[in-house]
Amino acid sequence: MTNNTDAPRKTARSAKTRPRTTRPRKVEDAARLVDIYRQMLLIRRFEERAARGYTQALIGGYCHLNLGEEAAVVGLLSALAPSDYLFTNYREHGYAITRGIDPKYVMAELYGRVDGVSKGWGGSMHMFDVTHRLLGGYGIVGGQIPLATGAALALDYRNQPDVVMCTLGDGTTNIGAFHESLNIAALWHLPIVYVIINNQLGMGTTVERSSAEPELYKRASSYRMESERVDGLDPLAVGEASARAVARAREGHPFLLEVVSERLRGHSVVDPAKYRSDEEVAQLRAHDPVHTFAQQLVRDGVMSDEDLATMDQEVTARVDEAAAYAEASALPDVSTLFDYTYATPVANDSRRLPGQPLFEPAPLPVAEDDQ
Amino acid sequence: MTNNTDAPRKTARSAKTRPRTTRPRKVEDAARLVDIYRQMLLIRRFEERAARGYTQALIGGYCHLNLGEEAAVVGLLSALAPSDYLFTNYREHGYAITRGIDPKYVMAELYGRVDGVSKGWGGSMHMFDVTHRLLGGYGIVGGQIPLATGAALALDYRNQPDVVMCTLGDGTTNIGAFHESLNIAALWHLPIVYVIINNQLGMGTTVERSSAEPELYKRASSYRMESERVDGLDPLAVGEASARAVARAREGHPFLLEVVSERLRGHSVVDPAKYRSDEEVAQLRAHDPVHTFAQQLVRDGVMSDEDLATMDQEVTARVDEAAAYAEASALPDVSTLFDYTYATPVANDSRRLPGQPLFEPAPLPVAEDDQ
Amino acid sequence: MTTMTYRQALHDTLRAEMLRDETVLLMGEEIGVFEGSYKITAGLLAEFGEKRVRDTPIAEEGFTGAAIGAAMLGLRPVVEIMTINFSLLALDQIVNHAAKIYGMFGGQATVPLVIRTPGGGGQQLAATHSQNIELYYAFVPGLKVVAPSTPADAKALLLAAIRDNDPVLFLENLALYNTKGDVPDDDIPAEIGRAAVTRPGRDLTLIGYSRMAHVAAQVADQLAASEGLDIEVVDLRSLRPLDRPTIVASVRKTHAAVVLEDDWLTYGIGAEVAATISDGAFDDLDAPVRRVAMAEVPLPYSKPLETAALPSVDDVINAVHQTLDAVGHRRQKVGHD
Amino acid sequence: MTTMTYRQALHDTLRAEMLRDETVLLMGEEIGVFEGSYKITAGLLAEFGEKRVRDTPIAEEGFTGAAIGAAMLGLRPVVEIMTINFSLLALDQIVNHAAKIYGMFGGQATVPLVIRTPGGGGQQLAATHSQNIELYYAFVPGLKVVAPSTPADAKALLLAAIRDNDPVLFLENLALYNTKGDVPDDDIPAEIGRAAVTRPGRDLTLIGYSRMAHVAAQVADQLAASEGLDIEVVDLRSLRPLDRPTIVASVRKTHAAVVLEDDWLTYGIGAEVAATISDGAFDDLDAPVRRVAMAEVPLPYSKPLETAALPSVDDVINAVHQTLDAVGHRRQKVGHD
Ligand SMILES: Cc1ncc(C[n+]2csc(CCOP(=O)(O)OP(=O)(O)O)c2C)c(N)n1
Ligand SMILES: Cc1ncc(C[n+]2csc(CCOP(=O)(O)OP(=O)(O)O)c2C)c(N)n1
Ligand SMILES: [Mg+2]
Ligand SMILES: [Mg+2]
Repeated sequence: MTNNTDAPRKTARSAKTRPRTTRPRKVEDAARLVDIYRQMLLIRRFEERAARGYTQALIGGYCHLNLGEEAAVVGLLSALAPSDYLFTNYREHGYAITRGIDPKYVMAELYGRVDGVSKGWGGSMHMFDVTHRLLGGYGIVGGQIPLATGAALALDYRNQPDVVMCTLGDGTTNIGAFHESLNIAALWHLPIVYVIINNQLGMGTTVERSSAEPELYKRASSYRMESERVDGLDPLAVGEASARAVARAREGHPFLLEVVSERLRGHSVVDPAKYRSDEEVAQLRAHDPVHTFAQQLVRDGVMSDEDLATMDQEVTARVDEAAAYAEASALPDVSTLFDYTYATPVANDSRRLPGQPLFEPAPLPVAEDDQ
Repeated sequence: MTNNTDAPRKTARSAKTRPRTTRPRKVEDAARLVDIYRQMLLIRRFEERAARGYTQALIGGYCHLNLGEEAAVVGLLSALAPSDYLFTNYREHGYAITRGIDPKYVMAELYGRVDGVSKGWGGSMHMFDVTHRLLGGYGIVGGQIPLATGAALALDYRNQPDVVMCTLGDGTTNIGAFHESLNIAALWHLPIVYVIINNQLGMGTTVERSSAEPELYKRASSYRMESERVDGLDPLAVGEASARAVARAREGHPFLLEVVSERLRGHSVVDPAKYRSDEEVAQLRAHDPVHTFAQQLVRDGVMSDEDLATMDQEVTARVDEAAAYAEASALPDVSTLFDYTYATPVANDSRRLPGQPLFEPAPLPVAEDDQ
Repeated sequence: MTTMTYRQALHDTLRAEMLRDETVLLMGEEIGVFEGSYKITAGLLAEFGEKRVRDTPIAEEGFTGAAIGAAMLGLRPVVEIMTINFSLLALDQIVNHAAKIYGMFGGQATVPLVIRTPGGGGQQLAATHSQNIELYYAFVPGLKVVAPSTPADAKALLLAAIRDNDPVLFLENLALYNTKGDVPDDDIPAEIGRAAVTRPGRDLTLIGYSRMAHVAAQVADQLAASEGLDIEVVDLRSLRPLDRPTIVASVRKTHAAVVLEDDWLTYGIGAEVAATISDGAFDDLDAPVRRVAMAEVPLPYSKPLETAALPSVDDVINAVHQTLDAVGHRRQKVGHD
Repeated sequence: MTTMTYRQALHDTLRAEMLRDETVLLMGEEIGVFEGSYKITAGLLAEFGEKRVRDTPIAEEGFTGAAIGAAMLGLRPVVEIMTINFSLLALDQIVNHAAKIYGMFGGQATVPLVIRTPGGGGQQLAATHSQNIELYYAFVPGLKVVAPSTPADAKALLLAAIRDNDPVLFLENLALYNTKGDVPDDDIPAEIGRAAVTRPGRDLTLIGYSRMAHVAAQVADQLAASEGLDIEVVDLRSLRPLDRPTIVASVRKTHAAVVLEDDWLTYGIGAEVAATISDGAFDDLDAPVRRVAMAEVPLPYSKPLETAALPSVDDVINAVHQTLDAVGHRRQKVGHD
């Protein structure tokens, strides 16, 4: 009855314990590999462009990028059917475009334009597209987890065959909503895959300094939930793990998947990440999932250096187009400010701008000497 | 890297899996055994008296009893030094008196009198006594857990040798604060023992219907925390487990101890517990920890039936005395209503009763015809 | 028309809506096997089964958030939070999520959710279990907040809340559950955002909601009988939106107002009501708007202290008298009226 | 006297208090290695070490509650909650625990805790990251709430908050961090519960706090220069307790008031201020109290919408003009003044 854990308190940095995919892989369809690479590269170039847009003050607010997480994003979403649902957090441009939303609408959202996926109301942290079943984009750490759990409940309630995928960061596993939600999902056998994108940092806080059990997938055992950890720099490994998890969820077994990944830059575009050593940064560069995968494709003869360059041009052009589209899109009109407070119109709703009085000035009392 | 849990979803009722203490026990000092019994009996009679006081409308609000948890309470507290700290929840009369607070002050609190441990401000759910280092008594499920964790932080900060014990219910393990706090305690190596009093029910909801991992001590593994489960009907077993846990905590290893217990009556005194079958109730009676321990003492020749009866008279007299004291104690004076809003007096603090105006009526304007 | 308790009206309406619309489901702690802490959901688990009457773990944030997510996919969950005090644990999900989802995503998803929860002091539940914090919801654009004071309104507003496509905080009150009244047998929802003049009068306006609308009606009756006073009573019914026109129209007529509330005075719901009157009826008001509210302390357990801290009928009568005195003196002076 | 930013004043005061009293410790997300989301705590981890500058997991409820517990044992934790929006997650610990512990246990334990947190919109952070919900704290007896608008007050109020034996919510503002001002070199705490008349005047009272006290001062200067108006400015500084006497005394003198706030109008902080004035200065007020506040919507990300929703200097100037117009007409009529 004793559950003794005399493990050394300071565990190795999880980066070092990233599971390596060494098992032999069956020959992959070249076209699929090329497509995976294209998706990864699109995220890469899109995010670089977003960073530039931010510097140019075309994008405001907070802006968190998926740089370093391209393999994770592409691998994860490869296992979802179009009818499945995705909930994610504020670091989600890559998810939006990989889910199939045209990058121009995602960029337009960043620019705060009416053609943005969320009509300019959400910005970088709040991408939403009901047709692509991307249900946000949430800025409150952990806020998406109960929502996603409830979406899975609705699917189960209606006997729909779809599943929900809900991504979250490593730091997010320490918040109450994570615990409450996973317990509910496991109790009620909901069709949901929770995915921890373990990029090994909150903002500047490492997993080891924030999670007492830094092997995060193990936390599933508190809910008798199945779980797995996978190398997030390998899109194929992630894709396979994601497929396994999604299959279990579709059978009514919620799943916790940990994807060990990297964050190539600061927490958001304005963070210089001074808390990282030069050595660490060099290592990150060496692991860059986009470069690694490109090299692999060249080595395996799937793409030539020239192919890579051509694709880069195409992808870059697509991103440039997206930026041009965004810039040409209109800013929302102030008259629309009160359009989305309530879905069901209601009596006495306030539609006052800050300068407007609460009551139209009563007809001023007639001055006495006028009488 | 896979953590497959294909355990059957419906586990046996944890009551049935209560760990039985079968290991041979060294001969115990008879006086100690008698004392343990006396403490258990005091809780029993006190709680019965409290239930009566409630029916007589001498006690108000919610009133939750420790009936069925006497062995757990006495066993747990036997391992604490007087200088250690205890945080608990709304079901805490037994903890207060076992911690050494005179029952008359506890009863006076129930009666809402000035001599109550919390001067009548707290009532049944909010017993507090700084000299006995009982730091509440909290009515919000899980609310005590972060507080207790912080108390342990203060002890660690000051290098004090004391530990904190924090009790909570089985249902309480599903709330976010549990997760957040245990993680923090484990990360920071705080001197704290979290104790789950698993009486197998929230209000009417069983552990299996509320916790996806119903073996609650296992949840410690999410934090690499040590943990153990013990039979909560056996005060000696609880005492030993508690001592082990406290010793670990004193060395800076937080501990999660699950005490599998019973709740003999409804959730609170007003709950008739209709959701329990007759069979279940009969079983509960058969396991009654006070009766069981008494029988054991008689069987082992430590006490005779006569001794038991004498002790019962003494204890009952003590409880009657407590009730008499409580009834004789004064009700707080309305003039003290504003005494405890702030510890540091502050300008412009409101000390207005509901009937008082915000501004003393301005000297009324002199009527015109008076001019 | 049937006479029934506020509790019964809630129960029957929940049941009727579940029969009418199978996307309506109930979620909350102890609402099934235990039949609800205040027995509003008694019998519904037996009738509708575990799929539609869900006992949740003690995890206010988790299950409220799950209800929001389910609502985003088109279900109509009715959540019970055992008392409004515990809703603080779900506040992030309600304020940062339920209230924001429609706007933040440009109108792409709705959250047709009802959160039922009782407030109320006076039961000796002490500081953490006796609060009236409807303000936390009434303050938030994107939420709607209703607070029925009668069984009839309990029914009509619950119908409205369930059928509305926005998140609605439905405020009940421990002290009202056993009160009785006539309830129409029809199926007509109330209009959210509308107050009601529940008693017309000319001498002064008493304004309240939930339990204090009840108290207002009581005081008006009593003062009519004992002193022949003709007091108008406004029951706010909807805290968000707040029906300013009805409030102001009443005070423009009566020239005086007393606002009743069970929450703390400073920054309480009554502050907005008083500010609204002072603005909208500025030239018609003959005395300061008086507020009768809870004393600003963590509510003690002990009965005499608790009683002293909560607004009573006598407090209200006093405030009415003092306000009418002030009106009289000012009218004399400026020759108003 | 040294000129410095609001940020610097906060930083230096935290540092000085840590040097002075070793029971003072800092807790919060990313305050150490990352040096704080807004860099208030830059350098303090290096200087004081991990024991006194604690990076916490992302667990607002857990670490805020832990700080409360540590305070109960006599430490003086200063918690940083990254923005006030995230404080909703800790609200149960703050409202149901920190604010209640002293009273609920009959005065046996104190909670000498400071929670520092910035509010503020206008940074395109969208609906969930741009709220001003200080109301949630200002409403609660047992808490104290201060809201400095200048570097000098940031220092003096932070000194007061840290040395106070009650839980203090210390409201900062994203838009103020880079503002500059003179800061006394002394070590004298401000008095909590006191507003300040930061500019005397006779024509009208402008009342604000935090960023809007700043805007009020700006408008007063501008209108003095452009139109020769003599506007009095009241900076509330303390939201709980609210300094009613100072507010009312000012309006009794000026006979007119405009209240500025960055939160939503209905039920916002300004509602209490307006209600207070309308009551306490009833016979002296020559026009309705005007409130300038945020539009009641979930704040959109897109710049033009965000700008339209937030109160601007022009909005304030407009409100001042309209109020003075109303005053003029009423004075003509009733011959007041
Ligand atoms: C409740 C809450 N607390 C704090 C923040 C501020 N914050 C935004 S992102 C972040 C770090 C999250 O780290 P992680 O979960 O690892 O995700 P990552 O950013 O690395 O993808 C923090 C603390 C927030 N948005 N919400
Ligand atoms: C946050 C919160 N939610 C709900 C409640 C109502 N409530 C009081 S006790 C209780 C059941 C707790 O069960 P458990 O943790 O097993 O403790 P036990 O009462 O069995 O000792 C509930 C739901 C509360 N007090 N606080
Ligand atoms: Mg991370
Ligand atoms: Mg229990």
